[in-house]
Amino acid sequence: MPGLEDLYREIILDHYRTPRNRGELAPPAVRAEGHNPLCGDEIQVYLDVVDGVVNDIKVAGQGCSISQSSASMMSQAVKGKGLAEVRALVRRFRGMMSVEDAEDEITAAETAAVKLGDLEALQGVVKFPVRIKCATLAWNTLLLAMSELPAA
Amino acid sequence: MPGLEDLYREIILDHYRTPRNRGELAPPAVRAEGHNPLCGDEIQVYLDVVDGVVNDIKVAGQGCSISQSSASMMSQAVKGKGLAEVRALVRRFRGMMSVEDAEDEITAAETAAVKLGDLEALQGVVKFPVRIKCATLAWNTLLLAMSELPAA
Amino acid sequence: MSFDAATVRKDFPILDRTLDGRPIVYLDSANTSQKPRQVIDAMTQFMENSYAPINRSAYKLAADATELFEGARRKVGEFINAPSADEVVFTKNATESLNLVASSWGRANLHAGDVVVLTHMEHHANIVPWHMLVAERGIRLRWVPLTADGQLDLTDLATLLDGAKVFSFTAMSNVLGTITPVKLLCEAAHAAGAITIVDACQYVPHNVTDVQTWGADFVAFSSHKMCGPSGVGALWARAALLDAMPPFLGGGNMIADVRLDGFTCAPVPAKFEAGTPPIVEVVGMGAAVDYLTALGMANVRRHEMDLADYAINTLTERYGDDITIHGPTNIEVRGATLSFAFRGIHPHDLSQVLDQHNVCVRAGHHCAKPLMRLLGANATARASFYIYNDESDADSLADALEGASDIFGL
Amino acid sequence: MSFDAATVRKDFPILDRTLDGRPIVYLDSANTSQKPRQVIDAMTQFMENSYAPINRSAYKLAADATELFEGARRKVGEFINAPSADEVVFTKNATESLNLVASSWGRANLHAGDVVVLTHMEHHANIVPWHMLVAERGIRLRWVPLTADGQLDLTDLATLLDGAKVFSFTAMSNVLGTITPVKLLCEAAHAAGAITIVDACQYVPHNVTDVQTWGADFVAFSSHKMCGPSGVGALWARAALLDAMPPFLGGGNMIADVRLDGFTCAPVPAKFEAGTPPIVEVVGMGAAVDYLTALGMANVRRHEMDLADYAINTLTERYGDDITIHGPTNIEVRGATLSFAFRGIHPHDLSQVLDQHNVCVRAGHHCAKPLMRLLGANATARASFYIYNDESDADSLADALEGASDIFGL
Ligand SMILES: Cc1ncc(COP(=O)(O)O)c(C=O)c1O
Ligand SMILES: Cc1ncc(COP(=O)(O)O)c(C=O)c1O
Repeated sequence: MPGLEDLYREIILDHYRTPRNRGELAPPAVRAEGHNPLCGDEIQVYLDVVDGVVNDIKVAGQGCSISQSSASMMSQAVKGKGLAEVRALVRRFRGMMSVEDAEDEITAAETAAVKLGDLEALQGVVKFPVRIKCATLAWNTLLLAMSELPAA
Repeated sequence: MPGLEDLYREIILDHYRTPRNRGELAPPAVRAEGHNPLCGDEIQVYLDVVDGVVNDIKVAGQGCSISQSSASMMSQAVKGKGLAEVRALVRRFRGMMSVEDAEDEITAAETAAVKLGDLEALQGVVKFPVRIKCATLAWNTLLLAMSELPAA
Repeated sequence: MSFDAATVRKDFPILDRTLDGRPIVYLDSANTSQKPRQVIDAMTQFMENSYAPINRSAYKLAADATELFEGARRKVGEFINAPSADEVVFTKNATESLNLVASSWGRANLHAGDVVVLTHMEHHANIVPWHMLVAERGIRLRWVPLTADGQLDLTDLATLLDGAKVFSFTAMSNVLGTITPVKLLCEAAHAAGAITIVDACQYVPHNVTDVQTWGADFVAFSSHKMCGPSGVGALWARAALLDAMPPFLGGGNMIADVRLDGFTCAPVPAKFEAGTPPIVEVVGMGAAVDYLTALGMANVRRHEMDLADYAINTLTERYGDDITIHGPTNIEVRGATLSFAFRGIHPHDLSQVLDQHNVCVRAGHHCAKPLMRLLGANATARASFYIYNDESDADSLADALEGASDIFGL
Repeated sequence: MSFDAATVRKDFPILDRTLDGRPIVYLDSANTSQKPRQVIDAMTQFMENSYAPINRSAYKLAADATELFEGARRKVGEFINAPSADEVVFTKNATESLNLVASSWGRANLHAGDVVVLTHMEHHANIVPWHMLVAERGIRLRWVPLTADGQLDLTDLATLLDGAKVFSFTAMSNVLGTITPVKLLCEAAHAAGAITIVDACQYVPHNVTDVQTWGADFVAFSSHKMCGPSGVGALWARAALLDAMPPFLGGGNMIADVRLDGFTCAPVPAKFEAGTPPIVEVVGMGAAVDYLTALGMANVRRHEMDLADYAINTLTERYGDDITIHGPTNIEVRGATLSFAFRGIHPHDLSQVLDQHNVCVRAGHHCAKPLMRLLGANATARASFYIYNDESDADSLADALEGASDIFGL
C-alpha cells in the first residue's frame, strides 16, 4: 500500500502553506471557475495573455493540499510561456496523472519533451486515484480559461 | 399444490362456453370498461337501472375462462336485484376472493347474509392468487358502472 | 468455442431446483432472465468485502468500490462497442433509459407539430413516454406498419420519416421475435434528418451488439434480461448528444455546483446519474457482461437460431393448424421468442395448464397492446428461449400442450 | 430487548474483514450503510430459488415471486406506519422519490410565481428538482434559515409559509445530524395551506418512523442507507394525492390500456412503477426492514444517542478548541452524524490521513453545498455512526486524528 509520504512530499506542502500567484486579475484577463464535485474544492483561474504568451496568472479559491499545491505549481510553470507550450505542459501533466487525452495537433514527441520540474513531486498522486481529480482541477480550469481567450 | 380441478369446475367451463347476458345496451344504460393489465383482458359492462333495480345488464369483451365465466355468473346474479343488494353481493364476492374492502354502510351481517349460489364455484380461484384479478374484473367494472349512474 | 446449453444450465442454481418434484422449464426469459452463479457471487462478494459509496468518499474502500463500479461501466461499453465508456449512463431499467431520452432530449428539442416515428411493434416503454409528450407538447406520432409475417413494412418508410425529428424503434420485438434492420433504419432516419433511438432491450442479451456499426444515436437496454441483476439498465448515446441535453433527474452526483439560486451540471455520465446509483447491481451487470462475453455472443445467437428452428418445427409438425406461431418464419430475422395461439384456448388458461408441468410461459399482452390489437388478440402465450434452454425444453412445451384442450373440451 | 453493537457487528461480513492487516472502522453510514448477512442471504436465496417476473406472468414461480415482492411492500409500509401498503411506491432511490413528487405533483400543481419553501440544510436531492421547476415554471423558492447551533430557525416560519404551496424539508440533516420537528412543521405547513414533503432519507434508518403521527403528505427514503440493497428507494404518500397525480415515467406496468392514440394509467402504486422494478432489491429491502424491526428502532435510536454523546465528549475532551463539531449539542435533537473541522486541515487531507488507520469518514460537501457555504467551508469531514459502531470506533477516530497535524506541520 502506498504510504502518505508518497502523497505529501515536502515541496507539495511548501506550495500548500505558501501558495504562489494567489489573487485575482481584472479584465481583460479571462476568468474560469472549476469545481471538484467530490470534495467541494473550488478554484478560479485568472489568465492574462498578451501576444500569445502568459503575461500573468492568478489563482483563487479553496481546496485541499493537493489541489492548492498543484494550482500553485501550475501558475509558476506556465507564467511567461507561450500558449502552445502551455498546452503541451497541460497534456504532459494530465498524462502523468494517467488522464488520457485524445490525439490532437500536439505530437507525442512535443509532449514528452516538456519539462515538469517541481511538478514531478505530484507523481505520487497517481497511487491515490481519488486524489487525481484534486491534482488536475487547476489544470482543467486553466484549459477552460484558455478556451475563453479572445481569438487572436 | 392445488390442482386444476379446483380452478376449472364444470359450471365455470359451462359459463365460459355459453356466456349469459352477452351483448351491449343502448343509453340511458351506463357503460363501464375494465382492464386486467396482467393478461390484457378487457370487459365492458352495460347497466340499466330503473327505480333502483337492475333492469338489465349485458357484458362484452374478451377474456380467459375465469374472467368470462365470472362475468356471466355475475350478470345472472345481479339482474333484477336492488342496488343495495348488488353492493352487498359485490362485497361478499370480493370477500370470497380475499379482497378486503374498507368498512362502509354495509354491515358484515348484511354481507354474510348474501347468497352466492353458482358463484361459489369460483371459490377455488383463491388458491391461484394471480387469477383473482381475472375473477374480480367483471365485479370491479360493475362497481365502476354503478358509480356512473345518475344520482337518483 | 462450442456452446453447450447443458453446461451453461449448470451455472444457474434456480434451474437445478424442482417444484413439486419436477424440474422448472423456464421459457420466460424475454420477460426477465435467470441469474448465473457468477453474477450472484459477484454481488455477494462485493457486499461482503467491498461495499462502499461511489464517487464520493476518498478512503481506500470507497476508492476500490468506485474502481469496480467504473470498471463495470467500461465492460458494458465494450460489450456494445461504445466509442467511450463515458457514453454509458446507468439507469434503473430500459424504461427509464427511454423516458430519459423522451423527457430530456425531447423537451429540449420537440415542439408542437414535430413528428416522432414509432413502429407498430413497440413495447409500451417506447410508446407511453411519447404519448406523454403528445399530451404535453402537441408532438405528432407516425407509425411504421407491419407485414403479414410480422416484419416492419418499409414500403412507405421515406414518406413516414419525411420531416420527422425522431425515429424510435425496437431492435427485436419482445412479442414476435422479429429482428429489425437497425443499420438500415438508422441510415434512413439520418437521411431524413431524424435522430434514432434503438430499444435494444431484447437484442443486447441475444446478439453481438455494435452501436457504431448501427450508427444509432441512443440505445437503451436492461441488465435483468441479460443474466444481470434487476434494478439497473443502461442508456448509450453519442457524447455530443448527451453533452447538449438538459439533465433529467436532479440531485447529488449530477451537479458541478448548487447555490440557493441555481445549479450547474457535472459532465456526463454523472449528469444523468442523480443520487446513489445501483452500486451492487452495476457491479453485477459487469459480471453478467463477463459471463456472456465468455460464452461468445455469436455462439449465443447461433444457439438460439437452432433452438427457434427446432421449436417451431416441433410445434408445427405436432399440432399443424391447431397452433399459430406469430412473427417471421425466417430464422435469420427472428430470435427465439415465440408468441403463439393454440386451439382457441385463452393464453391465460393455457399458461395455467402448462404451469401444471412447470412450463413457465408468459400469457398476456406483453406490454405491447397496440400490436396485440393488430394481431386481433388481446393476449398471446409466449415461450422465450435463452442460453440455458435446449431442445428438451421445446419438447416439454410441446408435451405439456397436449393436455390443454381436454380440460376446455374445445 | 437490550441492544448490543458487538453482536450486531457480527452480522456484517465486511466488518470482519481486515485491510492491510487492520480492521475497518466504517464511519460513513450516512453516505451508505453496510449490509448484514440476513439481507445478503435473502437476495442470494431469492436469486437462487425464486427469481421470476413480478405482476406479469401467471405460473407458480412468478406468483410466488410476486407474493414475496408485495410482501416486502407490506413490510416497508408497516415500518413507517403507512395506512396502506398500496401507498408505498418503489423507486430507485430517495432522489428519484423526490424528483417524482417535484415532476409529477409539481408540474400538475405549480405555476409561475407559486412558492416552494425549503430549508438551508437540504440535500441537493431536495434542492435541484425545485431549481429545475424554477427554470421551467418560474416558481419561487423561500428558505428557512438556521440557528447558530444548526437547527431550523422557526422565528419567521409563518411568514415564510404564507401563501406557499409546498414545504419540503429534511427530517434529519445528513451534514449536521439535526433532527427537525417534523410534526410541528407539517402542522404549520398545513395551516398555511401548503403540502409537505419530508426527506426522511437520514431519519428512517435511525428512528421509529410514523408517517401518520407526522401528518406528512409525502415521505422519501432509500434502502441503501438502512441496511438494505442499493438500487431501491421508496416514496410514501397519501393515497388521495397519488391518485390525483399524473404519472411520472411511462412504460410497462403503469398502464391500464395503451392505444395508438393514447393511454390510461393503472391504479397506484403501479401507476408510478414503470418498467421492471428492482425485484431482488425490493425483496432485500424487506429483509432489511425485518432486520431493523428485530433490533427495535427505539433501541437503535437509544444506541446512537449514547454513541453520539460519547463521541462528542471524547473528541472535545481530547482536542478542545482544535476541533469544531457542527450541529446541535443537544443529543435529543441530533443523530450520530458528526461533521467537524480539525486544526485547519482540509477535510480531504484529513480523511486521507484517517484512511491510513482504516478509519472511513467522508470528506466533502455532502451534497449540501448551500449549507456548506453557510458554514463558511467548502467541505467538512463527517463521521457517521450506525448500529454496528460502538465506543471503540469513536476511540479509533480520536486516535487517528492525533497523527494528522504532524504531517501538515500546522
Ligand atoms: C422491447 C422491450 N423494450 C423495453 C422493455 C422494458 O424493459 P424494462 O422493463 O427492463 O424497463 C422491455 C421489457 O420489458 C422490452 O421487451
Ligand atoms: C438527507 C438526504 N436526502 C436525500 C439523499 C439522497 O438519497 P439517494 O442518494 O439514496 O437518492 C441523501 C443521501 O445521499 C440524504 O442524505
